[in-house]
Amino acid sequence: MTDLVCVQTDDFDLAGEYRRLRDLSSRVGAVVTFCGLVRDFESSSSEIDPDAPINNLTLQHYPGMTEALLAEIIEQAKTRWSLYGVTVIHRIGTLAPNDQIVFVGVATEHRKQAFDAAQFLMDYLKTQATLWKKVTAKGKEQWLDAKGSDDDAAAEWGESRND
Amino acid sequence: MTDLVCVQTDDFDLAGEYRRLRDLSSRVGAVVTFCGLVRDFESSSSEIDPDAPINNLTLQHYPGMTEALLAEIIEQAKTRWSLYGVTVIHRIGTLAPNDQIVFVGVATEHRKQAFDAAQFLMDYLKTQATLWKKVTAKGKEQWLDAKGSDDDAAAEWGESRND
Amino acid sequence: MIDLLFFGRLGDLAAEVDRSVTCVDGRATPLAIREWLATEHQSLAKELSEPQVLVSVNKMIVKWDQPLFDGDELAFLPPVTGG
Amino acid sequence: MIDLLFFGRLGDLAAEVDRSVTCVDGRATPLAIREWLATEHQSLAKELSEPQVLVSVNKMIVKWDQPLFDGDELAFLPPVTGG
Repeated sequence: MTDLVCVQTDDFDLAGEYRRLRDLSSRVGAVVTFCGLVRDFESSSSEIDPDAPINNLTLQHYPGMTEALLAEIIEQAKTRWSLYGVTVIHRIGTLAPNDQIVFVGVATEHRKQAFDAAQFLMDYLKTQATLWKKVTAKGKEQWLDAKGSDDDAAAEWGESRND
Repeated sequence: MTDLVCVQTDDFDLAGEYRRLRDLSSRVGAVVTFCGLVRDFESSSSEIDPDAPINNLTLQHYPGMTEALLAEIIEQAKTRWSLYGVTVIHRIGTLAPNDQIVFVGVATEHRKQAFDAAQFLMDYLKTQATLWKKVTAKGKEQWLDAKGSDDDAAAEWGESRND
Repeated sequence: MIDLLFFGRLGDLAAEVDRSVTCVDGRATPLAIREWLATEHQSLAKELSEPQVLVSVNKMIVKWDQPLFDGDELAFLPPVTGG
Repeated sequence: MIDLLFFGRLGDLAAEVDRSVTCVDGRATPLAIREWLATEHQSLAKELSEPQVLVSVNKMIVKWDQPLFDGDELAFLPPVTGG
């Protein structure tokens, strides 16, 4: 198995994920990893003061559909670039500031493929995977709004950035 | 100290480097890492059969100048993107297939900055840092030629990819 | 029976909604169910009418006029915010 | 005295070259030293004449006509291949 998709409440371990990707083939020359972390503020929240420290973030998803969509996004990436292996892990449940939320790792022969594929996977994950974030700050809860910039980032791959 | 440059014979530890970048600020939301590995073949070598397994790779550098150039490349990246911290580690000496050669890590608020800065750093490192590789295979030694594709990748940042 | 699922902010607004409905095979659609919900849950129906809200049947995104059958799982999906 | 450094393939070709030369301050240049090397080390001088070869003085890239002074460190740099 060269690709791995997990939606889980447990934390993930970068070192272990990297080790798996690095060891997939002796031809792997480049491994790019992305880790997304909970920041202590959420500027896209409209009702809560953007500089208020967030107490936590709760992630909900659509079990079964999220995994299928992530697997599909990986398949799309593999039609564009030559990849030895891909890992996508997304956490759900309640997370605190500085917690890890999302991991994307890609193993390839050359660096450009790895950078491009990892960025593509994150752009598509952000706009297509059935995940929703709720922020809790100062006792108030609010579901976050989607960001237009994420849609723009994903849309670009349909145009000039496919190389 | 938010930036780190090392040219060393010792191996590096991704987990430790990631931990340092992640903990630089509670506003860090994205960490991108790149690890370059010795592949078991080197297609750019002209005299040695491209599919011959390589026995090892020897990296030489210009002590003092390499570190200064890498620090300068990081400064250039910081004028383009808002970065909480950067780490660049390059190994020298004799390396075997699957060994780690180079690490670049970037901590930022948002993912696009981290991906772009890490790719920029690698593109510039490849074309500007005073490092030279010699491959040994089947008892023959050969210094590797520079790749035109690396110059092209670095040159692109002077043009459209600066966003 | 058709199972209804509401995610994100829609889940909070649908707290009182019965999660299974009985329909005649192939006669109901997501749009018809949304209109039926509007009779008793106006704030939910208003959110469901936002153009960014998508519907899925059995975990596949479908159009609002997709015919529904017994056993289908119908989900209302607000804009996603993962990552 | 000016210290000479040769990297990569240039180092192999310069195995026999004396690594320090005496010059009159400000009269020698990297180009003059390359021409001087050509008298006894032709294969090295040929490689040094490749357009991709750069020169640095005291770890800063300079032009081939940069004047050299006592204590300078002159390095000949073939195209880099790190990463």
